[in-house]
Amino acid sequence: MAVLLDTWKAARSMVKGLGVTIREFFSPPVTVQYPDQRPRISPLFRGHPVLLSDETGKLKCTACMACARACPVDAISIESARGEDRKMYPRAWNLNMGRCLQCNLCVEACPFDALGMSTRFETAVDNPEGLIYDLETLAELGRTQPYSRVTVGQKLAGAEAAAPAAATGAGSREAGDSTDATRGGAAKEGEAR
Amino acid sequence: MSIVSSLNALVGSLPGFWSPLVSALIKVVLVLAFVFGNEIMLIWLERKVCGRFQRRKGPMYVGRPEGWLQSIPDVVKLLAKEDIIPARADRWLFVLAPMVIMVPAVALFVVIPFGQGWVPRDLNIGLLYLVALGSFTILSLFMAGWGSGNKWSTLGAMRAVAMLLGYEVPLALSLVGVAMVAGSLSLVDIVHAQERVWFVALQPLGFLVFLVAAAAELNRTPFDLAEAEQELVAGYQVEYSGMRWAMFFVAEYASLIAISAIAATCFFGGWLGPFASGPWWFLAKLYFFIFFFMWVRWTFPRIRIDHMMELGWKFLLPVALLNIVLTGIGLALWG
Amino acid sequence: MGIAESERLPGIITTSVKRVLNWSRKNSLWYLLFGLACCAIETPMAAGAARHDLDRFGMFFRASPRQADLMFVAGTVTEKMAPRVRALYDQMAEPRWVVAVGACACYGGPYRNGYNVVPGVDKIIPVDIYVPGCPPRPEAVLYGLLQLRAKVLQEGLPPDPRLLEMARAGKVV
Amino acid sequence: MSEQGGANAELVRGSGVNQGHGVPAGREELADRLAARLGVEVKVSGSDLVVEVPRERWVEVARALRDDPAVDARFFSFLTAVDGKESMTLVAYLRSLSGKLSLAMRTSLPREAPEVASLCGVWPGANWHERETWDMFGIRFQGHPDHRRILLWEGYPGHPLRKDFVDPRPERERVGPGDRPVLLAPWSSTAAAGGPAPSPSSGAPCEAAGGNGSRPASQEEAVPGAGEEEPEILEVNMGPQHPSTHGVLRVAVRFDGEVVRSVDPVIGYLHRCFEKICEGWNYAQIVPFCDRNDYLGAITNEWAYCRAAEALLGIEVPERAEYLRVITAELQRICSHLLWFGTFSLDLGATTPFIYAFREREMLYDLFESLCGARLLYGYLRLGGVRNDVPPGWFEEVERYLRVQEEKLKEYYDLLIGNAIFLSRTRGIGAIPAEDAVAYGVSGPMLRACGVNWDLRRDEPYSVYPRFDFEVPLGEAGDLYDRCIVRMREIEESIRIVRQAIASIPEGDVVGKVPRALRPPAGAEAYGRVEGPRGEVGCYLVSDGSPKPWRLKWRAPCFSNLQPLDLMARGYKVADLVAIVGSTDIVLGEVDR
Repeated sequence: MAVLLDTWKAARSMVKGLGVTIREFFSPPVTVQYPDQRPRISPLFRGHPVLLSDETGKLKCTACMACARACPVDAISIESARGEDRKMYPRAWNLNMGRCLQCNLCVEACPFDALGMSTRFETAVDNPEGLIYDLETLAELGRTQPYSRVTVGQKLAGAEAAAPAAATGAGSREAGDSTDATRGGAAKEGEAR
Repeated sequence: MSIVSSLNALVGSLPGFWSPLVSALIKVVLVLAFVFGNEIMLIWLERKVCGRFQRRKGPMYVGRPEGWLQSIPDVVKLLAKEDIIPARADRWLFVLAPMVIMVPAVALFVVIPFGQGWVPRDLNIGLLYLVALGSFTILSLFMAGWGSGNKWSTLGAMRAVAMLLGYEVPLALSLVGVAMVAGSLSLVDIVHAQERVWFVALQPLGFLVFLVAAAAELNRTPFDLAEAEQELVAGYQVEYSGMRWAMFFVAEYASLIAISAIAATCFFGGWLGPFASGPWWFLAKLYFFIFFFMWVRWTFPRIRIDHMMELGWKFLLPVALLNIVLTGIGLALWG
Repeated sequence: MGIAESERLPGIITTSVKRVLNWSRKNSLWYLLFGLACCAIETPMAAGAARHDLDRFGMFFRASPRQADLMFVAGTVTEKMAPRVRALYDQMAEPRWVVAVGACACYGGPYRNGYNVVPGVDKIIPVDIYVPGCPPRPEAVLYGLLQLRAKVLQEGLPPDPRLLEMARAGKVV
Repeated sequence: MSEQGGANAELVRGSGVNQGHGVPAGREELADRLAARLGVEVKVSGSDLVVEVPRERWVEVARALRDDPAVDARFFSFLTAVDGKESMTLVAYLRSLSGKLSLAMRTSLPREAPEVASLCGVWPGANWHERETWDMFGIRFQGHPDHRRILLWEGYPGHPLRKDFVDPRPERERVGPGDRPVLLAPWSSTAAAGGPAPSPSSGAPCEAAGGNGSRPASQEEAVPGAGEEEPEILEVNMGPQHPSTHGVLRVAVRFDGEVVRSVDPVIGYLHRCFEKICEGWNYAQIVPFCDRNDYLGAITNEWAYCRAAEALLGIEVPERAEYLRVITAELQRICSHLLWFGTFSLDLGATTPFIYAFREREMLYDLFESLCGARLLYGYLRLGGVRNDVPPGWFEEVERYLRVQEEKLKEYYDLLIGNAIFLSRTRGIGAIPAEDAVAYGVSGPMLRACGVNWDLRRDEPYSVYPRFDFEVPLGEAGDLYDRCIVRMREIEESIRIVRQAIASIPEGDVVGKVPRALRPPAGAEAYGRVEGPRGEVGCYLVSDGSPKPWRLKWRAPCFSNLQPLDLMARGYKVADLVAIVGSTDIVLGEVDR
């Protein structure tokens, strides 16, 4: 009898399983057909940092090296220069995607709102040179691609979350403090080097 | 039907010994066409069905809509793929195995009646022939596993043989009941014997045993012990690449068709239907069983080898014997 | 690799044969999952699952390198692992392609300066497509695969800029 | 190290929300009693006891601590060393599950040719930890049963975590357009570095998948006892590239037919030098880097590190941030257990449940992405809180997801867990006795499956967990089935916790006041731990007063969970071995670090 009982139990469990799969069989697939369909990507998605420009199309970056120092993996390398208007500007600003952690620390460290995290993800290339983005590329991407600018302690208002390209990134007071903190720590580290 | 008769007439009109030869050739061509034609569809179908079970799309881009031509690039690619024979392998076994496995896979169809009079060769021992050939598959699996000279594949080969012992006997016994009721081993007679009622009604136990044993014969989950991907990487076919591997793949699907055909013939009345009997009924039943086996494959986890043995010897075998006894009694009373 | 390489055939035939072969190869890139680290969860695991379904491109998983055409190297390659990576690559049958998934496989990523880390898998095997990111999302890898399909389609043939443009624009070639 | 007083002051100041639990009553008395009975120096640091042991009494005191009913330190958490400026410090973290007490046992060794007696006789779990310490610091352990390198290979030049270690390979220049990967640089450099040589193209594919099981090249890879030749024994290497080893684990197995005779896990194929690299980064930079250790438990990793660092730096975390940490951590736990369910079903040969699990994971991914901006490695926590507050409507999304998940859990039971084949594959397989599990330092669901009622969230309460009402699911036999059930029930509990947290989350800031310069006092040290999806994730930090940690030790649960594999798998079938490895839910990134 025990055998019969076990057999019955086993058979029932099998039928149950078949029932589950057949139910799924007749429900529609959940596949998002990239590339034919665009995937739903959160506006906060961290693709890679891009350089932002002001209304006049001029780069906001002042080559203060804050991002380069905050970057854990030395993915950012900057060559600064002094323009005729006595202002510092980046002559070269290279991002190495082969190292980037996409950790957002550079954006948080930037005191001039000159960096944003682009949601761009189509970064595959067929030669390693393509992994390194230079100043022009990043500036262009910063003008064309949607990006987000989340600083530490930021409250995400509806508008910012919905259209991060409009996010000013003016974080709350804590944001100021802790970004300073990051930079302070990094500065000390710089001395230690 | 008329096509067949006229064809037979035409062939029969040929002089002397030509007529059997030509008719045989024609039949061979037809059978091969049937098998490989279905293969191509099946491999695509399996991927689509699997996709649906998993809420995926499956192949989409080759042959819109729904990528129904997907198998063609696969085959062409495999044809042109580098053919590697490992240094450690036993060359002859390694090369022979894929060819050997093709033989039973195709030869099984010789005795399958596709419709009234649509049977390549109506052997009067058809059932016996099927069982004999079916177990033949294992030989090539063993050759492949052993010949590859790889430890995983050897394990796979061992499992294959162990399984053969496990399920081949119940499979044969489950068909004995059918033969008893039909009073013949010829598949055509068996189908004719089901004109009143399909044997699935007379042989429920036999059918269940057959179903399980057949699933095992197919080497598909939950019984894909011989190539268990997670355990033995790819089991007996680890070392095969390109066309040689493709032959295993093809053979697997050929036997899937064959087994489903046997099930349709022996238990579901072959080409017979409630109305308008004909090959289409056979095909419908065939694909129903194919779908069923896919359904099972994409639902269950893999059974363990020793549990498989227990299932075969301690459960299927007694049930099959019981079925025979009951059938005998039934025949004695009402036969 | 047989037919495609035999130069005895007249040019026009070889070209058309190559076209057919390339077409079928790009349409059935069966992959060998080389899951090393974090990226393996995103690709090919998540990429093979229901949401982004690699099988749509006729790609599915083979456990044995003998039957694989494409190797995803997803994750950090360490000095200790490098010989195995190389061995598996050697065991794949021609023609074969490699996609380096993730910053680590491309270039060493954050671990680049580690004493046990190979700075980019292209130090040990030739890489066809680099997909940066830490980890790259599955769509990024699918985009990389589009590039690879374009590349495969032109192998041994005069390069076709139109194809590359399509692939760059994220169209299925 | 020196300046202990300062360190402890730091730790006490750092306690509170960060340390999670204030100093429980009776610690001081216990410390005094221990000091009196054992004749050693015992300090109270945070909630933990620190026992300073003279080197020659190392094992004796250890045994006393284990057997003393008042201490009952049976759980071996981890053992590591710190390469101080003038001497080496050996640290072993123990725990008494009955007394809810954690102890650090420390002794100091000379930097030249340090040696100490092995603890393997006291806690079998010390085995791998001592091998790692030998590998990384060159500390010899007398009487160690199996004194080999574990993460690196035999013959590797030097011991990397010593401060005087130099990378044998040429220095690489900083990033820049000039710095490009060289295509096909002579790969043999790796072979020269001592890596095992590759097989020729004609080799069996499972050379890497372990197939041909050729006698391993270097001693580090030799199967123990492979010396004596028994004709019917089949030696096979599973992995490091095998469909079911969940990454690059290599298991050297000796089969007798299908039966497993002995198992020797070989790890280190993903040793990414995490701890060494962290010594070069400052405290803020390390946070997102921790994700990469256990890449299925990113949030809990960051949390473990943040608890240690915040204790060192004395940073307070605002309430809302703690709630957000709890919510994300529990969602993370669900996510991780789902993946485990999927891969485990793969190991058992069922593909469909894997796909279903990932279908639900994708919903979680969407949630995480809309909060943290990443799908897998979130980098969400920051020192003193979390990076950003939730976007509008996020909590509603979470609730919607949780409802779906509850539905799907039933489906999992119908599809797989209730299935007769599944039961036959998991019931009574791979069990491990409770006391062994404790002695090996097994933690998390694997420990609870053995019926040991221990969960850091409840027993060493940290953050705001005490405010939530949740159960700790337990198993009895500790076999595969129990591990599965425990994890499935933990998903349900996590769902409950998330609901409660969302219901009661307060308004406020999400980062606290963070000092401008992140410089902990010299000599301060802290061991921050949280209950990760796989068990006790811990981070042991030592500071020398600079903006960078002097030493960062990662306590990886999987490292300890994998260790008793031989105990679990011996005598079972090949298929079971695969399932057992799967059931430990290892993440190699964490095992090898």
